Amino acid sequence: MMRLQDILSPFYVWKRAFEKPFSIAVLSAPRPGSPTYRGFHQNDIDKCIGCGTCAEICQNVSIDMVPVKEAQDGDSGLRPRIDYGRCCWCALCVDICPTGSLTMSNAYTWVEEGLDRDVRETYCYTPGADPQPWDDEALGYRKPEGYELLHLERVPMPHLAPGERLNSFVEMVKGYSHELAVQEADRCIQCGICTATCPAHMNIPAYIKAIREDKIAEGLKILYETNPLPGVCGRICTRRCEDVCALSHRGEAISIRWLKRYLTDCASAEDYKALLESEIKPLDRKIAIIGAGPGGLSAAYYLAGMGYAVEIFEQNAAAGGMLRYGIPEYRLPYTKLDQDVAQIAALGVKFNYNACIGRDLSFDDLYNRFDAVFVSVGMFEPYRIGIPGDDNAKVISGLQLLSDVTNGVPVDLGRRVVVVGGGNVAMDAARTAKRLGCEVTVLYRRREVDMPADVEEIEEAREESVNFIFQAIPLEIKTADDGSLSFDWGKAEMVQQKPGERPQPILIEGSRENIAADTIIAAIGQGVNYLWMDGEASAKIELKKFRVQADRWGRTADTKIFIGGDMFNPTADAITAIADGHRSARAIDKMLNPPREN
Amino acid sequence: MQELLDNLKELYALNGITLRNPSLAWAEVTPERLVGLLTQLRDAHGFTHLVLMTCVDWLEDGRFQVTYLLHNYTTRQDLGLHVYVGRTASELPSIHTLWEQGRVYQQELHEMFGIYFPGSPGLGEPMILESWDGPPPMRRDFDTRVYSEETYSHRQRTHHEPEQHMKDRLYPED
Amino acid sequence: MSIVAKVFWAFISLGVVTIWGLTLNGIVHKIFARVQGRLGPPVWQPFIDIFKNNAKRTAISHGIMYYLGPVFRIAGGIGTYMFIPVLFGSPYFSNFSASGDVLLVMYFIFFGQLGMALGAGEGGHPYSAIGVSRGLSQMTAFEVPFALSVISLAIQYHTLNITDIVAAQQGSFLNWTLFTNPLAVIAAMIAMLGMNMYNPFSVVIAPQEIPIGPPTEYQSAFLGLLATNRGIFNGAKLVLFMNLFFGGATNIFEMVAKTFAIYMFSVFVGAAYPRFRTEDSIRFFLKVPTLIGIASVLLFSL
Amino acid sequence: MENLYPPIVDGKSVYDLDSQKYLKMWQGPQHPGVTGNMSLELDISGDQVVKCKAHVGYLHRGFEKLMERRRYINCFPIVCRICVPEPDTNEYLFAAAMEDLLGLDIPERAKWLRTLNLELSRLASFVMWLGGQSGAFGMGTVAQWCLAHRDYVLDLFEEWTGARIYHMYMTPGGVRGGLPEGWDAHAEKVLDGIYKLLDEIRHVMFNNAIFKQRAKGLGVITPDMFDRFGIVGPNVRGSGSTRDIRKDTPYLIYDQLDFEAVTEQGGDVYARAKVRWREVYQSIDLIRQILKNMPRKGPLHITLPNVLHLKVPAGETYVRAESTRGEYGYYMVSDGSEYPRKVTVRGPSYTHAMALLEHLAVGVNTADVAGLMVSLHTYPPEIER
Amino acid sequence: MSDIEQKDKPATQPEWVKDERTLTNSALPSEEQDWFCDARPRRVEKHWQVLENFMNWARAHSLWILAFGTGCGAIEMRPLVTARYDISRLGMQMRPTPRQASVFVIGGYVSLKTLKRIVRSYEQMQGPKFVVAVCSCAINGGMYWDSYNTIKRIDEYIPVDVYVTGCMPRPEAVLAGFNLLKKLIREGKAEGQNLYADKFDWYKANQKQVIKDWNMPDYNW
Repeated sequence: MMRLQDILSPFYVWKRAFEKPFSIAVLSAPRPGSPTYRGFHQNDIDKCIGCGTCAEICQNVSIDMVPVKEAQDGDSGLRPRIDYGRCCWCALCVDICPTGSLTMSNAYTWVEEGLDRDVRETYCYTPGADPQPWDDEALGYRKPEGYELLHLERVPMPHLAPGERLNSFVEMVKGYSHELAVQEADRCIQCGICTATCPAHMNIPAYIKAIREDKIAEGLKILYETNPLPGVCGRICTRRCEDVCALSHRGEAISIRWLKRYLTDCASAEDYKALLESEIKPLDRKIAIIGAGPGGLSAAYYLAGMGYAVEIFEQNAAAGGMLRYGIPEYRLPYTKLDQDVAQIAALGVKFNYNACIGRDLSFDDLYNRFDAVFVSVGMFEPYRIGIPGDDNAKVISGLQLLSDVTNGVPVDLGRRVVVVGGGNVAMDAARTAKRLGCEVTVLYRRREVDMPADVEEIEEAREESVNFIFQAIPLEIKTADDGSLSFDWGKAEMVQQKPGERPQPILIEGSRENIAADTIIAAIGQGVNYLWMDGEASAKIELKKFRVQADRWGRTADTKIFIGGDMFNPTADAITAIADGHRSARAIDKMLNPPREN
Repeated sequence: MQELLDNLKELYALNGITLRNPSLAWAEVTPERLVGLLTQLRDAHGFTHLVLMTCVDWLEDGRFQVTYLLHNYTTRQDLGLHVYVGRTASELPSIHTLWEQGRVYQQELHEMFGIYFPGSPGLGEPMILESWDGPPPMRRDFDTRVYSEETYSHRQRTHHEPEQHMKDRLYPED
Repeated sequence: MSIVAKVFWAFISLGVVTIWGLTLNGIVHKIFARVQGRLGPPVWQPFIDIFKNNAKRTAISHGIMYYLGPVFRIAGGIGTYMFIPVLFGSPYFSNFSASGDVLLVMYFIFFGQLGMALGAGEGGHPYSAIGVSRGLSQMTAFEVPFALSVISLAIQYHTLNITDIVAAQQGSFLNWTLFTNPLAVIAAMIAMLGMNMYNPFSVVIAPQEIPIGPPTEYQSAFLGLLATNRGIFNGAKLVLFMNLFFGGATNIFEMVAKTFAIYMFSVFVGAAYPRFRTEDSIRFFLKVPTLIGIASVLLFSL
Repeated sequence: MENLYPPIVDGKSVYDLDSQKYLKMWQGPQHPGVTGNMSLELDISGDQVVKCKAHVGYLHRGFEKLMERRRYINCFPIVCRICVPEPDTNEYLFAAAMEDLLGLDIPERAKWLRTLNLELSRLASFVMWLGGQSGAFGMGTVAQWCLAHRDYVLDLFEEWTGARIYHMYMTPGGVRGGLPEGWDAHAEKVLDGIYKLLDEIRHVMFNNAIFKQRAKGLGVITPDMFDRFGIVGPNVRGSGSTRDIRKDTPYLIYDQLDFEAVTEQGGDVYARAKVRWREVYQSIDLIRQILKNMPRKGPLHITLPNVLHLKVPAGETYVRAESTRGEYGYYMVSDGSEYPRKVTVRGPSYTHAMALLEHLAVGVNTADVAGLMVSLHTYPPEIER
Repeated sequence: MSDIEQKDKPATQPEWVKDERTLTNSALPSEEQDWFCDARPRRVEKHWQVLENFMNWARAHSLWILAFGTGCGAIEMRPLVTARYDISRLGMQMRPTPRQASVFVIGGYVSLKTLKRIVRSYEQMQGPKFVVAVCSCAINGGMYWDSYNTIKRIDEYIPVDVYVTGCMPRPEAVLAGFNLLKKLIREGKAEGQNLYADKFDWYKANQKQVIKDWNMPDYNW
């Protein structure tokens, strides 16, 4: 049975004794982990924004977000602290990190003595903030090239073709379809960094979630909690939320504005009606609101929702303020604005149109008749260019043009139009002029990057073949022989005057160029009209540098008078005005503190 | 596969036949006809291999779905049989006589879901769990996280949600 | 030499052989390690282990017999050694060798194991019990060829005195039993494989089956004692084999070299083979080496 | 011999432990002879096992429960923990089941890399098993060699995936990265080493008289037991069957590779060892084929919908793959939510270590139980999960 | 006030404590209570310092590891004790019986069923005995933090000398843990055995809290 070969063959093992052993020669010096080893975490805390996505994806709940820095816009100040009593080194946190700040080193050795130490606190550290030996380790796991858990590119928004747009004032952005909206909403990681940046602190993650889950009515309700003009904001919001979106660090931000727009667009009349169904207990208090712009409308909505009797006094023939008279229809169709206004009116808000305080009515009268007055008259007084010849009749303001178009007043701009300014009003004016068939050139004092207008607006204006001249300082407007205007401007250079400040445009000595125009549109900003401050009641209000002084709740020196909107806040955009209105509404409620049941 | 199921459909009152792909199908059978069907499938149709036996708890519907997955080595096809049984006093016929490992599966299902298989050897003995006094743990109404947090001590967390934290820090009054 | 001096030198030689035995263990571990492709523990590791085991703070006893088990074992080891002359011709290293000491030595080899078996049995662990039964049956089996080969030697040299047997092998290496009675040597060497409990006869302490056999319950100083005995007993066995079959040693270096070489035989086999089952090993011992032993006995008695 | 066994009543052997004829002996959980943390309750008579009962549950973590309350992406890191020595099969099957329910097809290159990963881990697992089998019969030398060589394979894994044991490489939707520079050469070196090792094992283990004596005729699996006990993998291939899922129902790119199912006659421990030993050769060959034919460029991963709130369409599926122990399968039920309704893991050890081992161990010498158990190649963590 | 300190002083005398030196073994059937030792673990005082230093040196250089793979961490013990890392160079080896082992390596998560065996094995080990808890699961539950069947923190059940984090910790990391343990032993700081004796009631209360069917002696000699 036993073959001799089988007996002798095992002695083959002895061959091994004369070969090199398998053992690692030196035990005291451990081998470094491989270059892509998943070891202990590293975090670039300056790059990290504390969005908490790592904590969200960690299935072990091993990541806690702890405060390390001061919170600021786009940075929660929190940083991940990792509990190595939980971590399983799966590196999903590294893979999903939206900023790419979280990585892993190839260090793997961490031993602790356990007897005389409470283990509760060991094996917990905040990478980047608590120094560790492997902080500067260059090797270790990084998210591999071409492997991505997040969708960094946004779903493109369908637009009208530039050629098509120029023919009419039809809204140029088509809006997301259901599929596209869900796809875009799916990109959201629900970190909520944006909420703090939004002036109205809208609950952005929540309504994006509602879109993803196709719960339109619920989403609409979330919108109305903080913003009574969602249809408007879904179109023209300056969307500072998107600037701080966690995804914008390595890719493109979520199209929060378009998603909001999708939500209001596809909400049915029933959904809107459903919002009104909650019962409002009327209160015996009356509030007057001056100006039916976003600030006034917002305050009216929330005050009416609390049960106050609200009356709005508006100098124009329709509500909306700057939304209606300062924004062309191709960006914000009036029907949409009307819908939002109608929703507010449905709460029982009374609108008094063509009622200009200081002209048609006196402020004292309002002050005495109402329990509180909320003033948000906006900024409707355009600034002049301030150069010789700017009083020419063919030099009009951008606002003038836009409100004329809104009101259906026929305008004749001629063939060549020069727009001065780089803000959104300038862009709107330029593109409106373009739609009226003009050749448009925009002059701006600084560089393109300094333009306050939205990047998209500038790009779209370009698509619509608006010409741009940058670093151009207006010098003089002259009337040419043929009745057209001759506009002199000089080239500027950007000079850094003080370190840390943005560079100022300084005219290059002797530079003078000329451009011919039929109409010059000045769109270099607006100021507040103080017509309403006529009577005795407003005497208590303090003015400083032509601005009404109030605290962040809009409370002026007179306890009954509240202000908000463009005339008050420095950013002067719709969403801030809405936020002001909401805040002031709560402040008014707190001030009046009416008796409520239960 | 479809053909086979069509043939058996009448005899065993099969329901909910779904063909996931040409070699994998699911069908529903009543507990009474289960053993007969399994025997026929094993002996006459070549489904000789019991791949697994498991249970899905449909808490919302108030019933367990016990899945018997069979494999045919000649045609390389899988046939999964679903048997629905109520969540209380659940009882199913034992198949330990057909496949030896059926006993182990049944023992596990009994322990993890509380399904009773009359006649299956060793059913009452603890198999995986020892000194377990809670409900059968794989039932969906048993919350393992709550149990774990109540029973064992964990390190305290100090987590801040970014959104809430930013609210507290940046605009607490709003 | 006075009896006091004899005792004194016996203990000196006991110390020497203990140290050598333990060192040999260390060396063997090292060699095994090399075969296995590793570097292995330091040569002095067996000493540290003994220190460590004696440094244990707690030790539990399962009863008197349990307590006596290691004592019997080490008594067996020392007893074995005490009757073997270590160096031929040296007055200091001849221990208490007397006529008929081969039988005494064989008895002591058995005695230690038996005592151990009793002690381990009281440990109460089933592995101990199984280990004991395996150990005893295997021992009985390997005693047969070993006894046969000793009988063969007794016939060959007409003596049962180890010193005489060694003396008979002096002169030339060709006088060694290895060359004069190779069959008996083969039988005895195979029996030694069983005695040393290396593969393939390691079923007694087989860690994969009955970890680790009889000493399962032994710990602390008990284990230290057993480990010490392993040094003494190894030394004793090797010296015995050296004396019986390889011409003995006239100086300490020769002793070291020869015992090492003898030990290497079982290491050589042990590294290469898996282990026998108990009945296989019994069957093996009762077949091959026993037949060889019988052959050698027959050869010399005829 | 006949009356050695206690009488069987109702499928159970009935005997009296107090009769002094039998001894109860536990192997495990703290025992070097059982594969992992499980235990065998042996009733022995003399040296003969009359009854064996496998006790499991020492490693039970409730994976199926845990997965019910984890999002799909969060199941991905935990599934590999189900089987420690060969985690990649779990990773692959979980990803495959998910991709099947989602109706996704992964990039070609990812398929090749997954296959490479699976084969490499089969290789590591088999090499370790060879060590275990020799060790169970007391041949520590071979065990040491094998574990060292397995460690070289782990080095390859570490270089490639960033971890030694739990690679977490096959994410749902593809794989996590390509092969690093110079990996092929390193792999070739390791494969050469294992090739040499296999030859040494042939000399030392398969041509070893005592190994033959002990392994031959031990734990015979006959073809009629295959389906009765649900035996799969090398355990049936050791009994003359050619069942191999890689060949029968090819997944990934196994249909593009050139190999035959390894089969041996005999059905005993020796035949099974031989099958696994030959499968190591096969694995080496397959890895070389993959490295030769693999596309080196191309996408590795398709980006899934946002994994933080990925919903899988309602449905149920079963996917299987050939692990070192045989058929490994994942049964996944989705109710259309973000969490799997149920994921059942069908590990081959389940039937091998419980029903089959309890059957085969009866009548075996106590000394051979460890060898028998190892030869069935069971890993307890996948039994109780 | 951490809950450890609160738990240090149980409000009422636990039923397994008879008096200062003895235990009741009340969980056992009455006829079996006599079969087992009823002594409590006692604190063992150190020897004369020079001798103790030598002993500690010997203990540190002859660490025998209990071959009990309690969880997945066991898989990295194999390379460690075999040819590749070969810690036998440091005088370590695996011992298959707790009686002879001095180091208990808790390899990862501990299920309830295993915890019972761990307690039993640990108590059977002869002092001084050391525990190395490997893997994150032993520190704070690891990835099984919400599992109903695994304990989260092993230091509540037996005293732990050294922790090694990782999942898996590489053999080198485990080795670093052993080196730290050796250092602690040589400094005389690894007094887990005495800690267990001192806080026996606390440990036992924790053990009994999760091991519902306590059917073994209260202290397994």
